[in-house]
Amino acid sequence: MSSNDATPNDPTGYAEGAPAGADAMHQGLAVLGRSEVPIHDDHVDAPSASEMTRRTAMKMLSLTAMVGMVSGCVRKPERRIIAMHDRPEYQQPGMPLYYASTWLEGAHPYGLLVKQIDGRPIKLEGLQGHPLNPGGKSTGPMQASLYSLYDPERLRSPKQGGADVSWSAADKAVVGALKGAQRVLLVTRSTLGPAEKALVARFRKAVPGALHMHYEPAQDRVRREVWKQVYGAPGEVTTSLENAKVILSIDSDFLGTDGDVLGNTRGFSATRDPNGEVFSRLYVAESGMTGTGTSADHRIPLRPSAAKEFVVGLAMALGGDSKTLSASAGRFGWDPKVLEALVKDLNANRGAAAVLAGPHLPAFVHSAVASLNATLGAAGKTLGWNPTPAAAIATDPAELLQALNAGPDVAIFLGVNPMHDFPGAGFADALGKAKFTVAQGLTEDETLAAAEIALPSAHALESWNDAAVSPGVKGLAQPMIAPLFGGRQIGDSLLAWTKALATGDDALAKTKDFHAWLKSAWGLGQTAWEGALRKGYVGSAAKTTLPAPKGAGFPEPADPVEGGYDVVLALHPNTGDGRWQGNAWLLETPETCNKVVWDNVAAMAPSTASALGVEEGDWIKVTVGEASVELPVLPQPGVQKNTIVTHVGYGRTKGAGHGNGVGVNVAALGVGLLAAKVVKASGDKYLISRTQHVFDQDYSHTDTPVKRHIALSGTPKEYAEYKAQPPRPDPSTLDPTDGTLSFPDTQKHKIPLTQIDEAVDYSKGAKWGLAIDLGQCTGCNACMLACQTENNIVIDGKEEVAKGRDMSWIRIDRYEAGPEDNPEILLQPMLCQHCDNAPCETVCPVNATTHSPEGLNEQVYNRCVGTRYCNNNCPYKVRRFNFFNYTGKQTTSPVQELRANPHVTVRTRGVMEKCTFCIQRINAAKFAVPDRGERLKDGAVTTACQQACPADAIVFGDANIKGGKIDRARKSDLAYHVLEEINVRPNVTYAARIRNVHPDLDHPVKGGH
Amino acid sequence: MHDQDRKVVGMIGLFDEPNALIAAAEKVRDAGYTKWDCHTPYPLHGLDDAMGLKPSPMPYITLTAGLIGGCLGMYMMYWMSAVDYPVRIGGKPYFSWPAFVPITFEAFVLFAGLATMGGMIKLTKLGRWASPLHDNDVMVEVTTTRLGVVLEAEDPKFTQEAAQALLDETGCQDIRVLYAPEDEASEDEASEDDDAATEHGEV
Amino acid sequence: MSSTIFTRAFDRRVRTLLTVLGISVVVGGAFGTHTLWQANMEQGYSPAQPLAFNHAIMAGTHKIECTYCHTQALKGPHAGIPTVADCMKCHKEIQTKDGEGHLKEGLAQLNEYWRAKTPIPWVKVHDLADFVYFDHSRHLQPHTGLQCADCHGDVAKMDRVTRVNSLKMGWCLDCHMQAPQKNTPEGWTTRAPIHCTTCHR
Amino acid sequence: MTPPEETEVVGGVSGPQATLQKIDDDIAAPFESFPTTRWLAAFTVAKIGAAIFGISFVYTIAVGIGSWGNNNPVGWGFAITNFVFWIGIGHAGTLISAILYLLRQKWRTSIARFAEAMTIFAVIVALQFPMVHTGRPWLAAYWLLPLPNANGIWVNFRSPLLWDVFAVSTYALVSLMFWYTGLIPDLAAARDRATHRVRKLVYGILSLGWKGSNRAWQHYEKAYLLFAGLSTPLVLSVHSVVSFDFATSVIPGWHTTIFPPYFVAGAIFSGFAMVATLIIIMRKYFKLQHIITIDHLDVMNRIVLVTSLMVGYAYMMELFIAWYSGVAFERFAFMNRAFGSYGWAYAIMVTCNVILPQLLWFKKIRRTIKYMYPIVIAVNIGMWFERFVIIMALHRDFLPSSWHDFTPTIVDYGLLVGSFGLFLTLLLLFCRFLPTVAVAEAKAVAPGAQPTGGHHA
Repeated sequence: MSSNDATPNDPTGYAEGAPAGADAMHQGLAVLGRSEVPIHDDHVDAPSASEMTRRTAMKMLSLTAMVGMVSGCVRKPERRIIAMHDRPEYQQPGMPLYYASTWLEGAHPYGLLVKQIDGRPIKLEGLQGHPLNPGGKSTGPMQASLYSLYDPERLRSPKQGGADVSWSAADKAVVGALKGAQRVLLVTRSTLGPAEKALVARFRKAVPGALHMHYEPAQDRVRREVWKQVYGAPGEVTTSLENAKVILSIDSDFLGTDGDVLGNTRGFSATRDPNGEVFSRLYVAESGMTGTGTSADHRIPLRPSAAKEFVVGLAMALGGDSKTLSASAGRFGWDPKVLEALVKDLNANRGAAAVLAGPHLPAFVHSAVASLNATLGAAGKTLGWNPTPAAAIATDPAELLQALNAGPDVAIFLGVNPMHDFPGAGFADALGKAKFTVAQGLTEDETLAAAEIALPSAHALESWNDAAVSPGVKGLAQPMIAPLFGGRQIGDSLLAWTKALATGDDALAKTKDFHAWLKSAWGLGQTAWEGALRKGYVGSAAKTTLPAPKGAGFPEPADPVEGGYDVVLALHPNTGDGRWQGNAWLLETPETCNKVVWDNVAAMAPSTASALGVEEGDWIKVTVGEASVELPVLPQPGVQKNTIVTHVGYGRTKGAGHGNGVGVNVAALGVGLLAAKVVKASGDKYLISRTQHVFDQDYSHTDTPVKRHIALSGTPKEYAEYKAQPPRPDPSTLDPTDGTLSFPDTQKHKIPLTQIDEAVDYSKGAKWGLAIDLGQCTGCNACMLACQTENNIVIDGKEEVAKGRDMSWIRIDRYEAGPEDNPEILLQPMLCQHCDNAPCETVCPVNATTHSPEGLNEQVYNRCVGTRYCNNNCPYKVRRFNFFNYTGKQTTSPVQELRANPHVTVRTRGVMEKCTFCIQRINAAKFAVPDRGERLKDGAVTTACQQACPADAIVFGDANIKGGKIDRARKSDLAYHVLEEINVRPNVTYAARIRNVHPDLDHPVKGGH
Repeated sequence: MHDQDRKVVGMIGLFDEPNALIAAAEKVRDAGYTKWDCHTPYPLHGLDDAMGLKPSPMPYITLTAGLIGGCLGMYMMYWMSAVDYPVRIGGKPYFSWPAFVPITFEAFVLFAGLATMGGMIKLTKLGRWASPLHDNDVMVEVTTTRLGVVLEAEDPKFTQEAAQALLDETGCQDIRVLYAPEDEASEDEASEDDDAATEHGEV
Repeated sequence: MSSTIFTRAFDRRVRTLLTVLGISVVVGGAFGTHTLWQANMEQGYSPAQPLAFNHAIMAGTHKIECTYCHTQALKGPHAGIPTVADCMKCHKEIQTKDGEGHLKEGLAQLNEYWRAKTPIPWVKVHDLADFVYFDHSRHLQPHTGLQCADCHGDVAKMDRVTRVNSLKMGWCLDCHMQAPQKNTPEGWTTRAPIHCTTCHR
Repeated sequence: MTPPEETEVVGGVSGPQATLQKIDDDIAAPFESFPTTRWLAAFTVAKIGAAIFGISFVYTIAVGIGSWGNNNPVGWGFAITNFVFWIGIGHAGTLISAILYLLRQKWRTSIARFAEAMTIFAVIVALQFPMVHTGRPWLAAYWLLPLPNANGIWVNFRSPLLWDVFAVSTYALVSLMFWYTGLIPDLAAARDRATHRVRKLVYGILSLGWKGSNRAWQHYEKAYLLFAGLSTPLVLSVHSVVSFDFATSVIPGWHTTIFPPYFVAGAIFSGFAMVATLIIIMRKYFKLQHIITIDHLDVMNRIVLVTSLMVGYAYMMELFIAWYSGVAFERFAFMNRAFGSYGWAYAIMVTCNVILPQLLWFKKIRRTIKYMYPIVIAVNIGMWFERFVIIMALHRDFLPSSWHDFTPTIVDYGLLVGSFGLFLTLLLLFCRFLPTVAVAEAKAVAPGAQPTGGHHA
């Protein structure tokens, strides 16, 4: 699907009819509420409200909504077809429409393609060809945005002093307070779009005393300030990692949470083919365990407060003086051989190297890294410059506190929640000093609850907006549905107030709403405007280069305290800085490295834990200055000693729905990297819910490891040796689809695999297969969330996950090997292998799981009686059983039923489910062409996981196409099947990961790692 | 009503000792009686020979039913899995006969068992409760402790005197005449539907 | 003398009872199975509709093509029910009156819906379970040789739409299990798939 | 319950007082007299157990299988453990009545009826578990049978679970017919002994009008023999089929060819232990020591010992084969069985099933109730844990990433404890209303009951 497929939204539809549209929605909800089909236990429920239409048109109510009505009939209950009163343009019942838009919930405005069926947005994808994510890739939070759109927790009406009021009354109160106010404080996120920024400027003109602050709870303010000083402008360093041969990350999770992760991942993955022209090498020096560290070829555990020593030593070593570096290495326990290799590599690859530093590191480090990059000649090659980033530099929180303490007449908080996440102490008191507070947000969060006026926001998918995508490119976001809960976007609030205050501004007074404001700000003719909507953005990326850094004096940070602890308050790979804390999908998605769900924990090295005398689930007290918090402990291999890593944003108390009361709020400690005192605290053992418990694939009860050969990896030298081996003596003994010896363990594949029956012939039609490159996977979880959205996968909560009942169809298995303080990590996305000799099928007594002629392992929910025998007999344990009526339990409001993909059956209690290779997409692709028995083209079908995967680690296609994607992947000499020897003949092929170990350090490792 | 007013349906001789019964049975058999029987509370070894009974056809019934059951079972599985709605399962052929063996066997046993039960009920003429032994209150003797030889009036050789003589000859100490039930006497004559009463061996 | 309960009359009574029981089990079982047989329960469903619409007039008398109103049948999964606006495209002009000069009942109702700007809550006659994914357009490709009436019956003769086929899976399979046959002038031979994900996902 | 003290040593059926009348009277005493307080007390306890079972069953169906401890790797937990356990218990009955009958083991007479009844009740209890373990038993009952339906879909005859359906239902039906066939003459005797009209009527109808006619005895005896002949391969097949649930899978620790004989031996082992457990109490309280003698118990203990050696051999053999196969997963599965999360269960299993029964080598222990009783109880426990240990192979199979332990919940325990309640309820009702010893058979082997060869009066 390209953006050309996107049908232009009718721009007049919602804009002109916004209130009516909203009314229609409420009527629709009323219908829906009445029509809510109860989740029967004995039936598999398809999305009951499957064909509700939401979008546009005051005349429309809904389309083919199937209303289950109780009837006394012995037959099935009578159901209704509510045809529309009038049909909107383009709309076809049950057929998807695609709209281009822009994702505005993160710091980087990625292109968005919204799939909408019968008026409901049901799936988000990356926008093909968009400058920031040209491959149409997306992040996990992007995929999960749908959850917050249909979140029943959302505030439904403006409130004044806790009581519902009308919008006009609320506006009147705000405007009344603003009139004549001397000191007004306007606090927004740092990611306002250009049109919103212009509106803020107009607001400040109308309210002379207004102060505008960009508030970010866990921002990279320090780094941005450093860049501003050394590069001379408030811009942002961008990466072009596809040009890099050597990358050094100093505590920067650039593949997970730091910066333009889609761009970083795209660039990085482009260089990770061991047989490609360039095979880059990634060095990661990091304090905690991140996806980036997992992808590293060499990983150095780094005490974050020693980053200064690391950078300074490295700079001197690049200048030829390695004494300081070796001294520091001795002092901090860095592997001198790795450092030597790093220096060699950096020296040898000037112009093709990049150094990235994490946002929480001190200013001194960032300025040192800037000069290091200059030394390495990164500018214009591996690093670029964006003078107009989407995110402004955030305001120092101290300034906000100061302004509030001064007692402003009016304080307005738009889309921020400092009551919960203000770093440090004193915010609640300071807020009390404001005479009149206004807050607008999606849900009634802590800040909204504390404000005099609380206003419901429209969701980003219900709003018009624009964004500075990259130099020369502006993105456009269009509403996909009328506001479900009568919310209003922030721009509309600002506009309403400004209009009321800016008397005498005729042009503004005539501006009907933010949509009109935006349209006039863009100044395009109708055709060009519709073209922009169709495309999602305008302009083309301008080339900008990273300026030469200017020397700037930054204070040297203090030396690490001997015996003290470093605390890193990191961004969570799923919930980020906490802005998605109300998103239960993201909360239930396991953290990349420790697989914890529904919690933030104090991750620490096992040796540190034993030094503190704590075990998993015990509590520690972390004290920074005056503030202290208590956190549950998780000993995690790979975390730097004497360092506690935890995640920000947790511990919400209000407005987060399922996220309320989840985790511990660590904002009181401050932000980023802190020096802390840590002691064991009393408290009951805390249940930490994890989706994986054993991380050693060679786990054994004795000293001899059990060699399981599940996730395979090797070094370049091993790979070369392997390639030099003579071909297998008799390849005919093996499955032809396998084709190659598996790397690097050839021993087990000497077993000839035979079968008493003649194998089923799959050569006639398509034969679907999937291939996963373990060398590419960064563990970002985008595939999991894409699958969750696409396939209506339920969440079942912390306790159920703790019992071993997580429901993901695709999971990312993580295996650790080697020393506990710095293990080697392998990630392995695991999903249904669609085995040709599927053991699950044989044992199902009722034919509920069968095989299709195209090689798919099919699961029929309505036939399943729930013996669970199939999952018992699944060697990969990828089947998921609905132990309870999870769908019913997670659906707290009928509005959530709108979210369901109508092309995938919703499962109920007692039913087994599993990955279907997105059969609905396969069928849709087939049905899109006439049935002339022709084969679908390679790439005609993309699975949800494949489409989302930012690293392109997942490939799906027809294995019968010679030279096709799957054929090529299977013929790779790195390809293997997991558990091939049990002869279930899986259709998922894995490619072993090659760790690009520096040749000086490459020695054949014994065994599979 | 006096006994002599009632219709005599047979005569029973009761024994306390198995050898005596065997001997008595042999005598009755040799005397050429056809409608007679022995009643015992438990199976008595050698009595079948003593009575001159032919071997029971039960084994043939069981075997035939079992074979039919097994064939039907296998055919059912073949038809359902390979003909009516063939579904591909686990890479196996539609007619994956090795996997069908257990159920074929079970079908054999099921049919054989049902036929054995049914055949047994038919051959032993169960499901008929009425008996002159009940009518004359001697049933309790032969189902608990004692052994009896019954000569039926239906037998062409039967006369009350001849039967008495034959039983006396066997040394029987306890000989009783079996009368038809008083209120059913007339009815019994015309009870054509109650063919069981006139059937061979039925008392 | 004897007070036995096991008389010949007792035997007859038991036997009569068993015979009656046996016959009622067989007859009752057959009747119950026939009644509760799902295909039989589905067939003949003919609910009253909120609007007195008559297919016999539209499709029968006036010979309007099915797809004239059910516009999506060739394009997508759902055949589509015409919107009120679609009806009014013709019926703004065509306001047939009966002999007494009153508007026909259905038309009066239609006008009411049009004025109220509300949709018509039709009762579903051909209702599949939610876990069945049937696609009209796929079945109406030329080579299948299928007509609307093959599944929906001769709607052109129905005053009120009645379900003439069970639409149960066994009924679907009756067609899908047929041997490949040449269906079109171009001589395509196709065989409808019978694996599960054809309809369930 | 403590084992009753053996007070009188009776030489067996050959005791001088064992006339036919005495046999009748003794066996009929429990069901002809008013229930004793002991019986009522036991019945109350059993009913409470059955109620626990009912509540747990209904709760499971109302809420879902989530109320159990099962999870994604461990799809089967207590329910299937209980199923296999009870099916195993059921095996002794058929074995005693069929195989020993064919082998002309006369001592079986005294315990056959009771063991058969136990079989039927154990199978009834066992059948509850496959029903409840789907959480939606109405579907399980309807869809698991090859019934014609409007959807045109059939069952999967390749699934061992479907083999189970056929095997267990055939077994239940054939066992029931076998048991009932054996009951017919005894019901007739009960009918004729009965004084109350209703009792007479009920026993009379159930006896199908049995008259003790030798022309009937002839076919009856043959039919009984045929039932025994059918039941013998059937009983071996049933537990083999149950073992196929595991043996035909691919899961390490399940995928084992030794399972069929191992399961059958285990079933006989546990069945005999259960028979002994119950019959020791029954003979004491119903005063049947002269009919079910210490000699009978001795023979049963010998069988327990032999089958204990068989399962012990199987335990060793599966360890050896796992090692000998050279397959890493198999080796680990068995290491994990012994030393993993459920190593304690493995230890209980080995202790109860292999080590403790070795005491039965001593004649004194075999023939003294207070010594043998704890051993047979231990075997019951051990055999439950054997099934538990086997099913727990699921908690660590191939991919370490999905390993997860199983923690039973109160509902799991409710079903386990309650199943004993249900079983005992049925058993006590049986003792109350039906002859617990095969009267006709006991009479047939009584002294002087059979003709002496060559004797002519």
